[in-house]
Amino acid sequence: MSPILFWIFTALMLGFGAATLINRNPVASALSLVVSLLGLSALFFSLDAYFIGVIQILVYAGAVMVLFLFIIMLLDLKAEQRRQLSLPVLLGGAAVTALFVTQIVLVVRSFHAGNQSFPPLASKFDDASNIGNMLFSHYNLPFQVIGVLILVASIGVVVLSKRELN
Amino acid sequence: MAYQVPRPKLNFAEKIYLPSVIAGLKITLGHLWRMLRGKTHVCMQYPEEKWDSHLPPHYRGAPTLVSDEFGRTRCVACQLCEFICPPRAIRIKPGEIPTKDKFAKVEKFPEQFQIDMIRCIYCGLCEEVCPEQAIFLKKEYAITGTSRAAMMHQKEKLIEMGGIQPGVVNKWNEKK
Amino acid sequence: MPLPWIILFTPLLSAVLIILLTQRWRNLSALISIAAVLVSLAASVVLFRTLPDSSTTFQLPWLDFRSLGFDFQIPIGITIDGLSKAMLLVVTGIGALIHIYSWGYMADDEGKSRYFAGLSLFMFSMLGIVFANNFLMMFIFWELVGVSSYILIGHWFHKPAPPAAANKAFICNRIGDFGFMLGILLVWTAAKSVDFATIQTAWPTLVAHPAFAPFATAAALCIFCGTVGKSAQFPLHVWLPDAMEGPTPVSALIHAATMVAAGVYMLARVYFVVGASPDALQVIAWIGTITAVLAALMATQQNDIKRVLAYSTLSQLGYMVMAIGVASPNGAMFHLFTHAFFKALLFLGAGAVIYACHHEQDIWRMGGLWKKQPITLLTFAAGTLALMGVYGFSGFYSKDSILIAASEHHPAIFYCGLLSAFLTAFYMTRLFVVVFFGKARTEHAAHAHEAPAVMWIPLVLLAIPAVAAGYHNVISNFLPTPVHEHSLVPCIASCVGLAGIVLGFVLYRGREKDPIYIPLLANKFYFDEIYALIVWNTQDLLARVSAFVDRWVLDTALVRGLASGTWGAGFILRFAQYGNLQGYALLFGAGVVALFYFILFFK
Amino acid sequence: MNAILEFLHSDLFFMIWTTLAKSAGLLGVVLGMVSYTVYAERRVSSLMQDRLGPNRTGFPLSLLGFGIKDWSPILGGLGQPIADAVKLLLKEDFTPAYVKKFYYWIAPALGIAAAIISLAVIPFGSSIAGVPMVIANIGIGPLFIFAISSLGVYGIVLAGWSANSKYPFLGAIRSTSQLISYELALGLSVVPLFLIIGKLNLVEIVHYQVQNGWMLLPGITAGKLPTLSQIVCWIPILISFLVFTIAMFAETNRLPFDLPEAETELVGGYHTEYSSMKFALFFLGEYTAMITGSSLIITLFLGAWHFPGIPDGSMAGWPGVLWGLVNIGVFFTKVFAFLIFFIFIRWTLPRFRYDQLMKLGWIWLFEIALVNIFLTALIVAFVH
Amino acid sequence: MVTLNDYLLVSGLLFALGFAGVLLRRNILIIFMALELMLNAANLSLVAFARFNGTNGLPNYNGQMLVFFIITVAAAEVAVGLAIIVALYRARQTTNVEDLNSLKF
Repeated sequence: MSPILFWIFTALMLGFGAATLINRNPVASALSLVVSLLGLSALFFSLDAYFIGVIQILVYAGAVMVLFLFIIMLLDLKAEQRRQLSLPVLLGGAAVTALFVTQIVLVVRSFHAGNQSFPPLASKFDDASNIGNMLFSHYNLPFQVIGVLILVASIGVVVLSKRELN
Repeated sequence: MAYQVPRPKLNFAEKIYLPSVIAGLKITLGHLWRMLRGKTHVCMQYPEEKWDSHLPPHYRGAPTLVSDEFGRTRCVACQLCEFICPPRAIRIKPGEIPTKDKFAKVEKFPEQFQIDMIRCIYCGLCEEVCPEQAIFLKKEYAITGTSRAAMMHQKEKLIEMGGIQPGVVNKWNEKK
Repeated sequence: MPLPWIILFTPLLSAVLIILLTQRWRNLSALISIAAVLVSLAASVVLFRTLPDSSTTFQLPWLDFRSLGFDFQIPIGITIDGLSKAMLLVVTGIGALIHIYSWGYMADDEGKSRYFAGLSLFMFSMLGIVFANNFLMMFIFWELVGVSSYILIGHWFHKPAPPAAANKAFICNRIGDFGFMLGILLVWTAAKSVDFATIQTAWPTLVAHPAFAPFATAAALCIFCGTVGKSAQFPLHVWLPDAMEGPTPVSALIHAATMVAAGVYMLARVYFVVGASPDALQVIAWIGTITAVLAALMATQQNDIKRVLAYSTLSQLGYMVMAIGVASPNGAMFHLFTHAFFKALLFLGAGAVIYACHHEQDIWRMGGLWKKQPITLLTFAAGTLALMGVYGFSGFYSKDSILIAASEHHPAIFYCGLLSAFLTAFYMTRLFVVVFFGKARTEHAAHAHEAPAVMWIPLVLLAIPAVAAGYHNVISNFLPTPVHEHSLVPCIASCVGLAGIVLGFVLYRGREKDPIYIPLLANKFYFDEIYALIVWNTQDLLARVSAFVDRWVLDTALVRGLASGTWGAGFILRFAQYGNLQGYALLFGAGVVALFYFILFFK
Repeated sequence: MNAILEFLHSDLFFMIWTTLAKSAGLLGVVLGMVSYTVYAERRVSSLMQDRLGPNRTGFPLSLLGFGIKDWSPILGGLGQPIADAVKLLLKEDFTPAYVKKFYYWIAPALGIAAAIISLAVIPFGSSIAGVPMVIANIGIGPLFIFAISSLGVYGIVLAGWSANSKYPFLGAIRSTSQLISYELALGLSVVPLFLIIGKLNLVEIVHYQVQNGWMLLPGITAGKLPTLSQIVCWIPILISFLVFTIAMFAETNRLPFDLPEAETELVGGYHTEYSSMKFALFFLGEYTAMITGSSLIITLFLGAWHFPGIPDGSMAGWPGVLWGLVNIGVFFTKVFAFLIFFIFIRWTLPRFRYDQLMKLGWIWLFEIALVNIFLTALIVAFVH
Repeated sequence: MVTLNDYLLVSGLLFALGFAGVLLRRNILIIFMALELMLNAANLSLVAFARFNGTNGLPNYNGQMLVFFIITVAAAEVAVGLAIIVALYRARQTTNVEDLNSLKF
């Protein structure tokens, strides 16, 4: 993928990621997050991870964020009032984040192996069937554990969202 | 007390819905097929075919003002119709007849007579109430216009639509 | 599908069918069960006729530990040899008759389906023991027999006594089974296998080593523990009489052909282990002898018809164990074989009597039944004579073969055997005279009538082998019994038996109540009371100790100490919990960043 | 200058302009098809109900010099879609005062965008002059379509929520839960197909069908009888087809499942507060989704552009181009036939109750699809 | 040319964004979204590494499998988390974390 597209999608992702945090209206935040995630999945496509990219859209954009929207609408959250941020929290948060960013930049700059270009790929390979083979052979146990996890989660959700907990 | 609606117990064929889907399709496609073969009696194609000759005698079309055989309006501007009209569609501005006039006995005539056909509900109360039998609901049904003004039937239009209704009328009866 | 699998799994199939599907149709359940056991019987007969006498084994792979790195595997296997074939016929044959008899006896029972499911399960378990070709499989079916006997004895669970009896039976069995399990583990440790054939070849070489002898004795005795529990030998014999609380056909099944016989069968099956240790044999012989004599003594003072028979079973089992102990497993199996028939006959006959007297079991409330129940009388008489060991009846031959073996082994054992034979004749005469002769002592007895055909036909069918099973040309088809050209022992035994019969007649003819009363015997040597006392005291002591430990060690030191320690620590630490989520997140994040810095730049 | 010329001759430029041309062509065809589907719907429904339907707004042939009045029954009404479009465009675009404006404006666009984007991976023809007739030939076509169509929910949710009115909101909630529920059945029902074919690429699925007969009609191949395994596989495919079709009806909010609109209960569902072109966008979106769904069904089950006896467009020269065009024609004919089927169903069946809808989705279709997967897995393992 | 380091940097920035969101926002729903951002940042670097460590013309699918599992677990996590938030909202009528401070001494 050309660098132009990469930077476009990166900008999209980071920009809307920031918008998620800046917007005071929760619905706007959620929608920004959707766009940010779409940008992320475009980056996945750029890394030839088509299956993961599509799953990302399907699960995150198609299901998870709809759930978020639903909850926001269900709770009828209004835009937050502009609040006075307490100074220590603001300073502390900003400082820790800044430290973290500098750290990331430093680490990445010192990682020289990562400056090579990506290895070439075969012209044609079947992403989905490779992942499927892997999933049902080598990762079979985690896969089934995940299945149980989802079952437990769905039961948990039903129990939690009952009005009266006896 | 909540009333529990008894739900019929469905058997398997009814539960999977498909047989009823097919049965329904059979009906609708049957209609379609008959229609395509021209076997169905289709409703009247309005602008080309009209129903005028079959209109029943009691058909209530647009209200009009009738004239006698000498071209005189019967209305005496008594404003009963204006009073009775449910949607207040009728506006009458009565005018005095000069005393030396031949018909001075009647005293008034409609200087302005206007029916708002956007409001009119074709109830026929005006016809019912008119003491002079001046308003009749004729069989006109295609009342159209391109502006609001065109839908305000003025006196002239009403008289023109009313046409001639022969017969002795109270108003001209010398003996009364 | 090979025949043995059909024999083994048909009863299981029937049990499963009844439990899962036909619980609501009681007669259908009974029919399924009866059909299953008849199929098993037919297959057994075919098997008996067709398969060669030599030992044949079918195997299915089952537990395989080789994938886990152990050179060890346990197949599910089937042994077919003379021993198992004979046992097979006994189990399925008597089982079939008891099934049919149950059809009549349990006709009006509410839990008929449950009962027949239990019977089928019991048949399955017992057949499994018969077929087992390794210790593990035998142990599993051994436990299954315990479970199914628990179900059957406690069949009338709404009454107070049967569940208690079932519990008692089960617990006593557990004690024996624990020893059995230890024995299996010991054998396994030594022979590195649980397979009978493998052990059989390995054991002699092992025993040849002198240092191994104590170990072999220990293994043999532990395995014998299983027999003590299951076949109700001397210290653990208390469950068997109580187990009479179950339905009478169940008693017949347990006593005659299946459960108690399992212990003896097991000893005969693993005789290569048991017989390899003379010390162990000695212990076994004496345990058997003590059981035989004690039980016979107890039987003389019982008034319940089924209990008399139960103690006589105990006594006969003592005989069989004694036979094993005097190194005559074939004699034991011979007696097991004949005993199975006449004891089943006696129990079913007793059942017919009880049924006729409206579930009255006290012999002193019966009497004069010989006119009312001629068929029962005749068949019962056949069984009684066989049990006494009267010449010409099957018991004579089998008992004599044991006594001959005992006389060759140890005179004391032989005399005890004679004593018990005398007592047997005495108490059976007492029973027979009191029940069938004299005047009717109650209304029920006076209006008794013959049992229905479904009940008396099995009696007649059983009476035939009860008489004939001992003849040499009959039994040699089934078991390799030695022909004893010995005339002295049978003569003595017959005389002793005759003495018992005469004494019984003299004492009990025409009596309205028991002329002798020996409290020690009537109360079964106070075994139950002694056990209760022991258990009581031990329990009391344990309870005191554990109460002390609980109060001072657990409660005070551990629980309260920990609690107050935790509380104190929590009191100090809770000042760190100031309730602001983001504050926590901030600290957490700062910590992570600091950690990264430390790892990346200072290390 | 040279660089530009070189670029103009490069493969990249070729790819770009062919893709653009294909997109434009497909979009034109599909949007035209949408408007005429609306017309067909009105005509067919009226024919089924013993009416005539719109037969007036014809092409003004008399202006072109044709004075033949007798053509009006044939061409009459064919101008109706144009008239509708003009009407919708010219109507007053009314925005109620209490709506949340931004979301109110963006919702219709989201609604139609999802439907149109999914068209990108559908192979609507074989190839013309070596250019494959699919806009984006990616390896996971069906997944892509499911992913994108799951984004269509946003349009509905936002429309319902931003309208700030109870009926649209109820409609949106119903619609969303319906879409999410039936997406499961939709996705699961086609898994058997992929198990049998072993590919997720739509183009390869079509090629498989060209060689082995259509999935639903394995007998249709050039001179080949269906093999035993094909016949055995046909059972799960039939189940798959039924479940997929039903779920597709629900996904496109078509009539046995048009709970979100449910005029008698919810006025107009999530687009109650919309008018003019914004309403038209929802309308277009719905019909585009229908076309996408039908195309997917045609592609997966009914052989896409293949028809026995018609060669594909791979041969050189003008016959190739011609056959390529014919293939495209076959594809759209099939799609149109399926759309007509959609219409038949819509005007035949009454609406489900909401609990029935949910029950059908979760208890029947979902389970049937799951069981069908296991069945197919067994068949594939033992027969195929 | 886009290199692995570019992806890593972008992933780190996205993570930092999510991190800042968790630290600075007051609405628990937004904090939850910020958590999702952080998860996705991790996904991005995983996929980038999977592509970078590819062999034989194929990406290294182990990394992609991990992403697959992360997405699945995240979906379950979101469902449970949102249910908890709804329960919380019912009990306290607020989604502001500063008002949810009853769990303290």
